[in-house]
Amino acid sequence: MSSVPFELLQLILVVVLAPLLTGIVRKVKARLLGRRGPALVQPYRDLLRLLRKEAVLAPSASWLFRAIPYMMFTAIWLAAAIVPTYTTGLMTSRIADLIALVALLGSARFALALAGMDVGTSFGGIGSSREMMIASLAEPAMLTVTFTVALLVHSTSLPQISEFMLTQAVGIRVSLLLGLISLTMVALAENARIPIDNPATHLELTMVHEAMVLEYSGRHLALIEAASMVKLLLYLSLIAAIFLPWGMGTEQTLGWAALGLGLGSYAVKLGTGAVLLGVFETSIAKMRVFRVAEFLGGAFLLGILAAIFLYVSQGL
Amino acid sequence: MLTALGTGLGLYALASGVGLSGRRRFAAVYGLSAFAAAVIAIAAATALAEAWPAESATLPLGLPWLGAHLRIDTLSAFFLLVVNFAAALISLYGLGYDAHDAEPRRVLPFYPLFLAAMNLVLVADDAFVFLVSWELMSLASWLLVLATHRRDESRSAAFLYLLMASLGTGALIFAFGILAGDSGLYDFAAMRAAPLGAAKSAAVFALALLGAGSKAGVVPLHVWLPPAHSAAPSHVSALMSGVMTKVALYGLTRLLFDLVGPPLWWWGVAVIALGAITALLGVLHAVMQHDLKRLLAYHTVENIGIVVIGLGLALAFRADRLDALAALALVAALLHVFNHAMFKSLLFLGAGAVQAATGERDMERLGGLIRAMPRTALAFLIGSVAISALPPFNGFVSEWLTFQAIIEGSRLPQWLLKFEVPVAGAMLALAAALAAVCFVKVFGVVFLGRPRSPKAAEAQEVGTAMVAPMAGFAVVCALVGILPIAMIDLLRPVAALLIPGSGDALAGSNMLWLVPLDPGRSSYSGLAVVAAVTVLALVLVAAIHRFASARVRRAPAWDCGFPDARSETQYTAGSFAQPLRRVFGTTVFAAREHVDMPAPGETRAARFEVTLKDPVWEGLYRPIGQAVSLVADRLNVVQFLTIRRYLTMMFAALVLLLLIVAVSQ
Amino acid sequence: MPVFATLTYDTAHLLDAGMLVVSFALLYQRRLFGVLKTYAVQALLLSAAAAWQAHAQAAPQLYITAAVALIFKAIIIPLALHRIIVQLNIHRAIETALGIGPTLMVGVALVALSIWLVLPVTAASGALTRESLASALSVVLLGLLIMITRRNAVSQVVGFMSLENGLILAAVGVKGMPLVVELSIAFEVMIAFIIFGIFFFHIRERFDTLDVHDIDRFRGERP
Amino acid sequence: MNPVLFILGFPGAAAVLLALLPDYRLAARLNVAASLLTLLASAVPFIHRPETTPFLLIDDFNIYLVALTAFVAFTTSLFSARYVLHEVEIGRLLPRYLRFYHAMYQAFVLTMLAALTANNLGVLWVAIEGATLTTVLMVGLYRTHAALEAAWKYFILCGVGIALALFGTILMYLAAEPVMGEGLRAMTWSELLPRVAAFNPALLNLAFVFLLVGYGTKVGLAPLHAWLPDAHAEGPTPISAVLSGLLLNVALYSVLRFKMLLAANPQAVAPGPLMVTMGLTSLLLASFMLYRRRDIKRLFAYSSIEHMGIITFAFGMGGALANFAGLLHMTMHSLTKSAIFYAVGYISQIKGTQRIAEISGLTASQPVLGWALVLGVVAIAGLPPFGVFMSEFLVLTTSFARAPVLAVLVLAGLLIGFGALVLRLQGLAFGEGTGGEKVSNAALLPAFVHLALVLAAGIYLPAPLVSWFQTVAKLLG
Repeated sequence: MSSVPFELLQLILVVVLAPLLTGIVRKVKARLLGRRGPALVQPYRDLLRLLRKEAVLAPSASWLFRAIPYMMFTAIWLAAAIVPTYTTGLMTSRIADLIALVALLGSARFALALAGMDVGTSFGGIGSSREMMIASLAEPAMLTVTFTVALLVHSTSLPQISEFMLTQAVGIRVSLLLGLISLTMVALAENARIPIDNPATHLELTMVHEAMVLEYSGRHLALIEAASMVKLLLYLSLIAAIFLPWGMGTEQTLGWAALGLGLGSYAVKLGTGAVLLGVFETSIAKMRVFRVAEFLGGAFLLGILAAIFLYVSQGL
Repeated sequence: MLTALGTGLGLYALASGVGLSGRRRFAAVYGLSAFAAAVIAIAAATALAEAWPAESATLPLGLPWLGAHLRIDTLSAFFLLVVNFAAALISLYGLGYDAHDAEPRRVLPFYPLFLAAMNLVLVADDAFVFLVSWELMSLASWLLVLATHRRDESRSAAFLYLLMASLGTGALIFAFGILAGDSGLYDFAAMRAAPLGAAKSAAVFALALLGAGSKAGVVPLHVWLPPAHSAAPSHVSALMSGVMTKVALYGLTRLLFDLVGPPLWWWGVAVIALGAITALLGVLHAVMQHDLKRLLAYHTVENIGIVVIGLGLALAFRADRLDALAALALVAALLHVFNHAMFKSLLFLGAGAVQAATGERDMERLGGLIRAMPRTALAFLIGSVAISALPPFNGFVSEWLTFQAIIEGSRLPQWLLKFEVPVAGAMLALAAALAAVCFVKVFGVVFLGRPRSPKAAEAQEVGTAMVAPMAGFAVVCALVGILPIAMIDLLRPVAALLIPGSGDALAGSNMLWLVPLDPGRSSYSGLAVVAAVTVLALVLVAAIHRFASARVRRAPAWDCGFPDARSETQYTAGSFAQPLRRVFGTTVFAAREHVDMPAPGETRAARFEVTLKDPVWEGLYRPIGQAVSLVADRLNVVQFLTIRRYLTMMFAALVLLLLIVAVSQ
Repeated sequence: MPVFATLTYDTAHLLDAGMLVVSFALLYQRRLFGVLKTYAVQALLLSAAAAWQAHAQAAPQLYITAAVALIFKAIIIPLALHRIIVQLNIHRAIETALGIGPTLMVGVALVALSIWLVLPVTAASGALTRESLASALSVVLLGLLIMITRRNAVSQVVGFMSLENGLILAAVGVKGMPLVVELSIAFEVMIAFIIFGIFFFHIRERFDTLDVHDIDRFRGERP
Repeated sequence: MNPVLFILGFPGAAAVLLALLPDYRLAARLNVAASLLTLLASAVPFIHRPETTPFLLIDDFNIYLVALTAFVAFTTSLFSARYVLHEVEIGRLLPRYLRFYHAMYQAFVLTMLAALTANNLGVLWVAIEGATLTTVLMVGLYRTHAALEAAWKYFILCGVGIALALFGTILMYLAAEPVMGEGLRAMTWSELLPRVAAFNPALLNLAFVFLLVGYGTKVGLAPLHAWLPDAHAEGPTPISAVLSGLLLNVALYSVLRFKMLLAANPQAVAPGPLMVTMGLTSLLLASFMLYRRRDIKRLFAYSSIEHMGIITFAFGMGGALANFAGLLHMTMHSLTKSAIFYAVGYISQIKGTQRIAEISGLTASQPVLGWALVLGVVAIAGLPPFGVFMSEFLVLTTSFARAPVLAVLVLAGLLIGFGALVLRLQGLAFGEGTGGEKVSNAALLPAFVHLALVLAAGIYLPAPLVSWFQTVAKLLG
């Protein structure tokens, strides 16, 4: 059976689900704070509204400023499509392994940081500078997690990792737990969530991601917002694919039956993740920017520890 | 192949002669150089692609009883390709850059000489020819650095450079001394044939690391590199950073993989550690740096570190007879050699274009050049993405392969290596991420934003002669990133030569897929990424413009409601680096920020100053310098004695020698 | 003729030993004129030794050496130096860099060293025996010692000439050494140069009178 | 007739003639002509090797040294002609001094050639002594306070050295006499060499110590070197050139002749360690001393000490390759250092000073002169493709294989000295120029010819030279 429809499904799925995921997180947070909160579909409405507006450009904005939203959105979109969601059997997932995935996200971030510098304002610079500082620590932390997994699976290919976790009796391992914690910390940082950054704030001196995209408006802003949403989805999918791959289909089971199970379990995982994220964000305060280095340094060390624990548990 | 080489060398000699002739015939010098480089590069590429057998020749020059041995095998051919391909484009750039050069007549005679010397190093097949060319390369580049001799810092950079280069040559002389033994068997064939004991081969290893490492800029021997590379005229900087460091790595590879015999596992430990430290320290330096060319030079240190990690892995795998993995690591390292030559040359040429257009190297006085110099900016952007190891460009491919080799490090039996390799991998990841930070800074501050000085505001795009070579490099960066198989094919014979029995390296790879070991495990497709992103982005643009909105309005920047027309309010390179300076700088470089705020009522400007100290300089070089100075001061007393005291010295010498004779009888 | 052979040997040995003793006397002298006189005595002894060797080896050219030693070294040079001292009004007391006592002890050590060095030389070395070689070597070394322990230029020159006496002594003692005359004359030329130099450069007290510190500052070499 | 007689005869006759000739301009030309004749005569032994006589000897060792000496003497006379005329113009030298100067120049060349061609140990000694006397007078030629002091220091120290060398010569005869019998044969080098194995080794050792210290003083080995820097710095620059280019070589040649004798006697103490020690001491001392030099000629004088140290070290290490390297290095140093002094001579004339701090940017203000200096220093610093690199390469590789510690010390000394030279060179030749007249290319021709030879030797050595070197290297043990 041709895999093309499934590939396309994957591609569309990640884009379509992403705003909903953000909506759920916002809803949970509002409820926990005692507000009613916006409707779950509010993110879709926001995006559509922005898309229809005209784009306002500063006189000093260059062509890069206009090109970057498209490039980064598509890069993140592709990256999200690479992560196995409901099945491990897609060709898309082989385009890039875990390392290349991190790098692809890196390219997107590189572009966005340049956009922050493009207009030549002080806030754009603050945002880019801090974003890159955070990324420079988060990226290696994520790669150490990758190493840990790769040491266990002997592969960095995501479908293989998922299948390995599904089929082998891996058991609960200290190193995997450490890896999970580390990856979660990275995910929080990369998605500009509390305690690293607050996606809802516009308090000038503490914002990071929002400062960087301050000059964007209209369709460009819509793309950037959408990209952030897809990225959140990507990270949740990634955690699910590596640590909780249950319910996923494989290349052999690629078909409508497995699709149901795969999609169902995927939805459950995403929903749970969104709720947990909402709960976590309401129960913790944002930290100072320079504490972030320590936070991510911790993630980095946890990643290395995970690798070393793996040797210990495997008896070298 | 030898014919092509001979032709090329002859043309270089001719070009050097033309350069020496006094009048400024720059077109002839650079034209001939470019042509010679192209001839050799094409021949080398053909030799690799068609797997020509090694060719050798002996000329009646050099040491009289030995002759000058030359030999081109696949390793030489690969490096010939790297050196001459880059040199050809850089020479073309020289045609345009010459007009911007302050004292071109100090460049013209030595430029072809430098190229010729690098070529000779690569084909030398005996220790004497190798070292003569090696040191000639230093000599020529020293003179090229001194082309900007009127600046004090150029002279001190040149001095330090030549001194360190000679230290390295000294170490290599010793290494060859051990390899050749007492009898003077200086040709490489004899060295390969003569087995060494463990102690001797370890000594050769250490000396080779010291000798080639000092030329390549491996920490702690890197201190000369940034000042020297940045002091030279920009196209020469490109040659030194992009090309000459590769020749140094050739020396290291030739010695460690070919001449010294089978490696010991702990060599890998040492080399990987040095590589990781080099990569990290280099990039940290670069982040703190605001002089554009010096920053690029520090990135050379970083990238050398990355290559050295790969070579170290290859050594470790080979010592443990994991030949397929060794071949993977070696291919990764050599591919990075090629890639770095491409993007670093591109970046230095870009920096040269910026300097030619604005007269500035200080990033704090640049900005907004993307509007005045769009073509240079695009090329520089591609270089920046490539060096940051981001897809879809070439830098990513080689670093990805290095990571793949690192992940296989768990197969090494030694505990030390098992632990070291992931840590080195983590450091490499950190270095790569920091490089991205650094190049956001570079591109953002130099090309984006608004001009920070009048010169930057008045800049104009440089001529086609300068843009075209940059475009050429950019295209190669993209091509190798998208279709790495083209280079992998050329590298397979090299891996087969140096690691016999490794089989076909990266056998599963093809046009679409890059597969390090076997197809199921890990894969990457640059072509697919580029195709997908391009198609999706085009669809997206079309859809949004068609169905949503395509309107654009120009309005003043928002800037949270505080827009300020003055360009000083922009973020600068210094402020961009501040978070990382806080995180890393205070511990590694003892970074201190001094704010000198005038008291209320005072009218003077406030001053902000950052001081950094290089730990290697402070901990190693300064003490050595002080010791030499102290000894020189103490010994200098001998110049100012009376005749009677001199006679006493003579008398003492005589009595001492007589005593020695008396005792020995 | 064993008796005669012994006589030849003993006389030569006696003269050699005499020269060595005079060297010590030179080390011991504190007055400039005393040094000159002692030197003249050494030159006389040298002349006698040369003449005796000329007789013993039946080498008539050595008579020339003896005559040169007698006329030039024992008479002309001491007189010339005497004149220089008077004319340039040189201080007559000797300044030593090392006390007389320690100097003598070093001298003894040098003689011991000479003997130690010469010990392995077998007696088969013809005319000059172990002892003679040892005394010539000692005279040379003591001459050098005089040069470095005296601050006065004149006494340093005397040390140098005493050193040369040791050389000539060795040269004439060797059986049938050719060119001795030529060599010794060549050497005298150098000695003459030095004495001329002292006079020419007006070196009153020491070689160092040309004040080294001043000159170095003048040259720009002093830091 | 023996061609050596011409080699010695031309300078001898010229010395007498020049002493009688009052016109200094003509004298300068005659000086060049006589040197040229000597050079031509020195080529004859290459075609027809003369018979060995009791006093005269041409063998593989000195055949090229004679030619080298005559060559450097000739090129220096060319340089000297221009140099001294300028000195007279600015009133630094009086014309009547020049008469004396030219006569002494030829006399000096005579002594050098005599020392090289001497087959008799006594004649060798007399020649070296004569060289001392002639050069002392020329070092003090300027009659300045500093020049006189330098001359005096030179005279006293070398005088003592010469005396010790004579004692060594006597001891050598003493050692030879029981085997060779009385008379000239026992002092004739070519007769001694085949039979030296039977000599008393204890005497040979003793003799060698005196000869090493004696002639070593003239070589400028530390700690016997004190005369050398000042003598180079205070005399006229042509004299500095011949001191470094000829005298040091000839003195070293004398030491080596005796080393050959020792090498041929199996029981004698190996002279190697003594020479290695002195060579190393010279190298290390000189390399540190280079840093504190403020006078350009004294700087290069210390560099000569450094190189004599390297050469002595090489011969001390011994072995075919190291000896070959030593011989090559002698030749290269002679050519290079004299070329450097030619350049330095013009520099100090143009700038009116020898102080390094007052000279800068020569390549900018006097390009040809500046680049000549750069090339010279690059060559002497041991950078390829100049010949010095080849010899240093051989010394370092062979000694590292045998005595790593010593080799490391040598490398350390070389690098330290290298640093000082490059540092000073950059100050002298680069940076902003300070004006001054230009020097014609013809004036620098001798320097460029020397450097071209050094360059050529670094790339290609002619076969006869190599075979001579190899013969001698074998004899040196």
